[in-house]
Amino acid sequence: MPSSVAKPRSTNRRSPRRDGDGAPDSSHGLDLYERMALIRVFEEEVERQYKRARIGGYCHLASGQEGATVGAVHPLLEDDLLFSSYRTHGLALARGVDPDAVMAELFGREGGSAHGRGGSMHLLDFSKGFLGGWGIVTGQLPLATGAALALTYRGKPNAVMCELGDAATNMGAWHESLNLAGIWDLPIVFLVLNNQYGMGTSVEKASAEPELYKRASAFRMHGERVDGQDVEAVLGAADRLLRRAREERKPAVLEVITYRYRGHSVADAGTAYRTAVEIETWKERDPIALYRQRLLDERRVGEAQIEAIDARVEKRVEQAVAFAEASPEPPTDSLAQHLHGDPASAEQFARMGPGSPFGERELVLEGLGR
Amino acid sequence: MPSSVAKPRSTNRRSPRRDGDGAPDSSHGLDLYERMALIRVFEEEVERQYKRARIGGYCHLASGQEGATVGAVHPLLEDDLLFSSYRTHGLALARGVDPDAVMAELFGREGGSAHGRGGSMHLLDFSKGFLGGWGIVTGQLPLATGAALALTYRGKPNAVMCELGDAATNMGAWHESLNLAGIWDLPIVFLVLNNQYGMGTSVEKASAEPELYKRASAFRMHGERVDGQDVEAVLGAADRLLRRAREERKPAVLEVITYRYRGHSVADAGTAYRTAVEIETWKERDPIALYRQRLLDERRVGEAQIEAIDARVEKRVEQAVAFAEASPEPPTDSLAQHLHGDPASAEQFARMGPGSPFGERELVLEGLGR
Amino acid sequence: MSVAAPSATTTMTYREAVRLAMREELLRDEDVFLMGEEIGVFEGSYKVTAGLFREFGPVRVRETPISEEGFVGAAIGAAMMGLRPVVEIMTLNFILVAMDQVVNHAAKIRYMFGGEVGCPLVIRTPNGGGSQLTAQHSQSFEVFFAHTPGLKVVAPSTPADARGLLKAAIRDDDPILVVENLQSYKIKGEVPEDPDHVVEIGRAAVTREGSDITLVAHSFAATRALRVAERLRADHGVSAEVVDLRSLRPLDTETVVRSVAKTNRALCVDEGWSTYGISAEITSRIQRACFDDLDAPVERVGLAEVPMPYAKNLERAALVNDEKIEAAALSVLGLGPDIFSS
Amino acid sequence: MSVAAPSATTTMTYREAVRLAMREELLRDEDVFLMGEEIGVFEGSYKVTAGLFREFGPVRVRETPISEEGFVGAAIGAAMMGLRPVVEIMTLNFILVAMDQVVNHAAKIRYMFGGEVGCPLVIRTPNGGGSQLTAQHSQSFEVFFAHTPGLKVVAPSTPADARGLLKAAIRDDDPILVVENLQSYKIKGEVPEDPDHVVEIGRAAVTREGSDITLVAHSFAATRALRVAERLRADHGVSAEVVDLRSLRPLDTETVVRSVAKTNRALCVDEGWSTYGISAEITSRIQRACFDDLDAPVERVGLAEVPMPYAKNLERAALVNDEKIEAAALSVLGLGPDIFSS
Ligand SMILES: Cc1ncc(C[n+]2csc(CCOP(=O)(O)OP(=O)(O)O)c2C)c(N)n1
Ligand SMILES: Cc1ncc(C[n+]2csc(CCOP(=O)(O)OP(=O)(O)O)c2C)c(N)n1
Ligand SMILES: [Mg+2]
Ligand SMILES: [Mg+2]
Repeated sequence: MPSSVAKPRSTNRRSPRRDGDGAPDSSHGLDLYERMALIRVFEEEVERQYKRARIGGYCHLASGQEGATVGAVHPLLEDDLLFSSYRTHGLALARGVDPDAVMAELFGREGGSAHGRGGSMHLLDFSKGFLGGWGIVTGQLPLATGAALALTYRGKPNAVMCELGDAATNMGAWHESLNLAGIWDLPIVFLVLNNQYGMGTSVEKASAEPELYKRASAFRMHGERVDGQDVEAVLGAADRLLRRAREERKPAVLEVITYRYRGHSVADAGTAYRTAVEIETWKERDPIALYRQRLLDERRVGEAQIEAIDARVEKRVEQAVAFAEASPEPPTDSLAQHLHGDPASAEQFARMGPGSPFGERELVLEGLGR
Repeated sequence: MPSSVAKPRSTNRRSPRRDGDGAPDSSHGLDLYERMALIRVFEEEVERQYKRARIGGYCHLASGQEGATVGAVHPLLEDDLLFSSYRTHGLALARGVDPDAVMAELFGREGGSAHGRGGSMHLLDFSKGFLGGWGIVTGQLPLATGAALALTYRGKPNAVMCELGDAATNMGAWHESLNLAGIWDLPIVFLVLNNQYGMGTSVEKASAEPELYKRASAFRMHGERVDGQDVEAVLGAADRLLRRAREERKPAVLEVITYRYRGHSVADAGTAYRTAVEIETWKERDPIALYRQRLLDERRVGEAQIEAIDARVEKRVEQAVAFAEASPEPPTDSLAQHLHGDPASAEQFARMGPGSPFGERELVLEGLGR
Repeated sequence: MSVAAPSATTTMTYREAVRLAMREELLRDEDVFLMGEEIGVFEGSYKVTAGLFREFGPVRVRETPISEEGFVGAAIGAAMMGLRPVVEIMTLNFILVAMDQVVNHAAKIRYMFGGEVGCPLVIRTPNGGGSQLTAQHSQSFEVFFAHTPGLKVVAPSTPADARGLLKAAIRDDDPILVVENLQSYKIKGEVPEDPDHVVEIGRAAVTREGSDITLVAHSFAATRALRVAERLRADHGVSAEVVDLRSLRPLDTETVVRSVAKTNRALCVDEGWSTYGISAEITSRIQRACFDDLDAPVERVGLAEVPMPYAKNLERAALVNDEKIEAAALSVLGLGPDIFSS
Repeated sequence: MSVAAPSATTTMTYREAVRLAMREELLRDEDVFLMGEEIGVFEGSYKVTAGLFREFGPVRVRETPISEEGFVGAAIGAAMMGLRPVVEIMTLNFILVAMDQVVNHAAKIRYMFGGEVGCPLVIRTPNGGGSQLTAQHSQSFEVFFAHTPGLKVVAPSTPADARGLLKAAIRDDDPILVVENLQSYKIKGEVPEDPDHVVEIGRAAVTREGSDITLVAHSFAATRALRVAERLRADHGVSAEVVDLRSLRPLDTETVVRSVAKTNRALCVDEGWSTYGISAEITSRIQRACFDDLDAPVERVGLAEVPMPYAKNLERAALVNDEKIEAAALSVLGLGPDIFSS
């Protein structure tokens, strides 16, 4: 049985490929490129697998947002924490969650990051400081705020990054979370991935202040905006705000302007509320293509290196699919497992009996180990 | 049976004592003074009656806030609407709700504004455009926003004023309501009565941006701050913002700086979290005393007129108590009355039967008129 | 309002029936307007409002940002002013962020102000499980609202009821939650053509007559119950009566009790968790009213008492299905293994 | 953890017992901290946390702004990190604005992530009516949480249980709602001195033995039930057994059933609304398990099914009281007028 309450690890090493002041060197450039490419290829595969009905439920792709995702996540230190919404594949992969575990989760397999219980929206890897994968718009903000409080409570020098969408800034939990972070001086960066739409509703239509970073001012909080198609720009801004969070215990808002090429979810064509021209225009500033060009233009890397990465990434995704396919379904009689964590739970529920024969009978009799 | 869905009246006369541009003339001065004095004396009587156990439940006094209350409410037109929190006596009286009906409500009598069902926190007089009296912090904001939407929907040229406390600005519903008001161009003024504390918590401790009016900027909304101990200053600002709301369909935040002398409710001494000196300092700027002095200093009125008002107000409050005392308790067998309004409700519930003998039996058999 | 079933009908899906009800009421009463996320240009997350934005425009079909607490509350405020907002909550799950507005405001307004103001509000939203939507997106906790005095809660299972009850709800002067169901949207059925046909709130329907056992259900479970009743007949010669509750508050205890008094056995089925769920109340009322009539305890079938898991096999194991209902019915009848005693 | 009742006890109020539990756990475990509105300088709206801020300071006793959704969620997030927050919600009524965090987050976290992370959170809050607090401030809808898999819900009625169950909840690795009661705070009783004495979650207590009828109750209704049992003995020679549920989820069906199997009659009492309430579930389980034992239907007494009115006489008429319970018990026993059949 896993320990019932996971504890964050205590080491606090910087990730090896970062230099002192956040400016990426050339191997760093390849790393950024590789991460973006991996996410893109991975998600394209996810869509294929979804269409083959090996992945189900709600499934939200983020193709086009890789610059924002990778740039923002990269400067996180090992013991920093990352929370995200339901559009989470890219963030999980950028954070270093094993692609095998992500794909297996999408397949609903025991080898998945949530052992097949969570699916696309609920990825989590505590060991990597990746704390989900949440389905209720802004539900993750109070949680992330509490995680930042826990870091402070325990005297850790780390910070939390909490991703949300543009439309999420219209929810009350946004306001309450930022206010708490403000009055409690919490080390947290609220990362607003502004992809222009919440489902089919544009930012202008939904937000009385459409320059979302300015909303930080309601909390005397620093807010800034950065171009999400430029991965290094995002990285620089995120790094700066994370350092500030860690060192000065100051929360901030980082708004990243980006775009999702696909619909809101795989079920949405994404064309009812925006024009083909708009989508094409954004594709011209594709973050991966732009960065590849830049690495080549600045001669930081050669074509061959890029091609090697592209090949590696394809392979990696194939391997993830193979892993997921091979991973078993969760045992059906484990239905009630993981409902409660306290070791006394089975004994606590022992006298309850089933409400219905297919109700907590499994829970009481099997799930809790009797 | 009252019509099941109340409709706002369609007339839209300005209140008679207002001149064209909001600057009060001398009879107007007396009127403002009288309203403030009435509220003060009324609430002092409420406290006495509470101690005699003729008033019960939660009871929140606002002595010290009369300048803010009267100044903000006075410029409302007859068909404008006012919503308030649970600290509502002053706002109801300022809006012209009958003191008899208010006192009777506090006594829990059938002659009360809510026929004894609501008590101190839930005053309402639809005919005066006073729409409650609400107990959940910020619960009234979405409602007021919806009322403003209804005005717009019906093409009415009126506005809504929605009072809330300083601490209420930390709730999510504040954020959602202001955002909706912003994107929908609703004619509504959010009136923040900043009395320095939410229960025992100071604004500085609770709000990451303690200059609360600045929070309007998160919605590209106009916000301003005014001295609540100066009734005419409040009136001027409120009048301006209400006109703007009516004419330009622009929402706004008006923060009024004021103070409550008494505790949060009659159960709170109000001394654990603030000093006697602080309270005394504020009393030196008592809005009623200041205004009386100003009216006299500026020779807008004479001592005798003031004294006449003081006497009239005392009488009015005595009369309200007499009315409340004489008003009968609601009939005990009316317990289930007013639960539903649709005329078909009795028939709809006819086949339900009681869940428990003291449960909806009354409801079905008596309350709905069988 | 005509309540007798008129003769002329059209075949349509549940989804189309809900849409038709809204369209008819929008045409009938200017005070009726729709509100919700993505109900306009996007045509509704489940396409229930398709076409209405084009027909009625942005004032009558008001798109909202994601802020359920704000816009549900705004609908309540507008209803206090006499308008008749029909709010779509994308799925029942999201109503939790607006819970305070529904339970502490809408439900209480008329009573708390002594009848001085009303709240003719409709909230419509689908519940239900299936399709691997997982823990935060597959719930059926309509019992929360059925428990709350001041609210009315209806949960139609057929296209005709979906239209008729929604229309009744829109015309009703009280706040009403209309629980639709993701699995029901594609069900086809006959719907009366009379635009004034409504289905009375507070009346259960005996959707199948029988003599051996009563299956009590609502929403998609009522559809399943009919299917299971057929199977019981075909495979076991059992004559099952089906009572579709249609309305959860008010609850038509009389119709349920009349049926159980005849069949002497009852099984309550719903898609939610049984413990402290809808079926607990139904059971309580049956055991009281039919104390001398019952040949066996009243039993229940519900969702496994866990958050909805993602993996297909686990989800299948968690959900109510026809097989589980059938096994439970046979057990109540003493015709199959006793699956209830622990 | 010792669970057998130790011998040395001290007399204290329920309020003091809750406070003592928090103090002891704050001393015992550095990961435990308190959060809530006005729990510091103000000492708690109902003075439950009095003295703790002075003793433990602002980090262990964290005062929050009014923003229940935010700070309940923050407590959940902190709990995911292994801390053990104990959140005070001023009264149960205010939890509605945080409903999504409790039902859609706290309850689901461990399961939804396949056991990879836990949520050892305690929320404590008083429910109950009386004192003219009116519609938005006098509710007992703990059934919402008892219905939700993933949560545990306890509701002590005595000072010893208040301390013992809160301590058990704080030490438990799962999210738990501890329902206190405004009327119970002043109740005095004996509390074990052993700082490691806890009361096991999931065990009902037979607080009075009897042979003629079982009164099943929790929270302040369990206190009333004991009083009524005495009256029944004194005035009617009736021997009533009282089962104090103490825990609503898990529910100790066994203890309830054992009692009813002996007395053959049961009355469920709680301060909430009966319809779809706690007593519906208790009734359902009794009628199943005691089908052959019951001499009369299981009956219920609850709050009148209206929002709480303000006027004293109306509030009195709405609330559960000793007289109503007694009349209901006599009716179940066939010793008084039949007040149940409509
Ligand atoms: C409270 C709540 N309401 C509605 C939804 C349905 N929903 C899921 S995602 C979404 C749009 C969110 O848009 P945004 O925040 O911009 O993030 P994006 O999808 O663009 O990444 C909506 C309405 C939800 N999950 N939660
Ligand atoms: C959601 C909610 N949480 C807590 C409370 C309890 N409560 C009532 S008033 C109040 C303080 C509000 O302060 P503020 O908004 O400044 O208004 P004031 O009382 O100063 O007028 C609190 C915490 C409540 N009524 N509603
Ligand atoms: Mg977006
Ligand atoms: Mg205040």
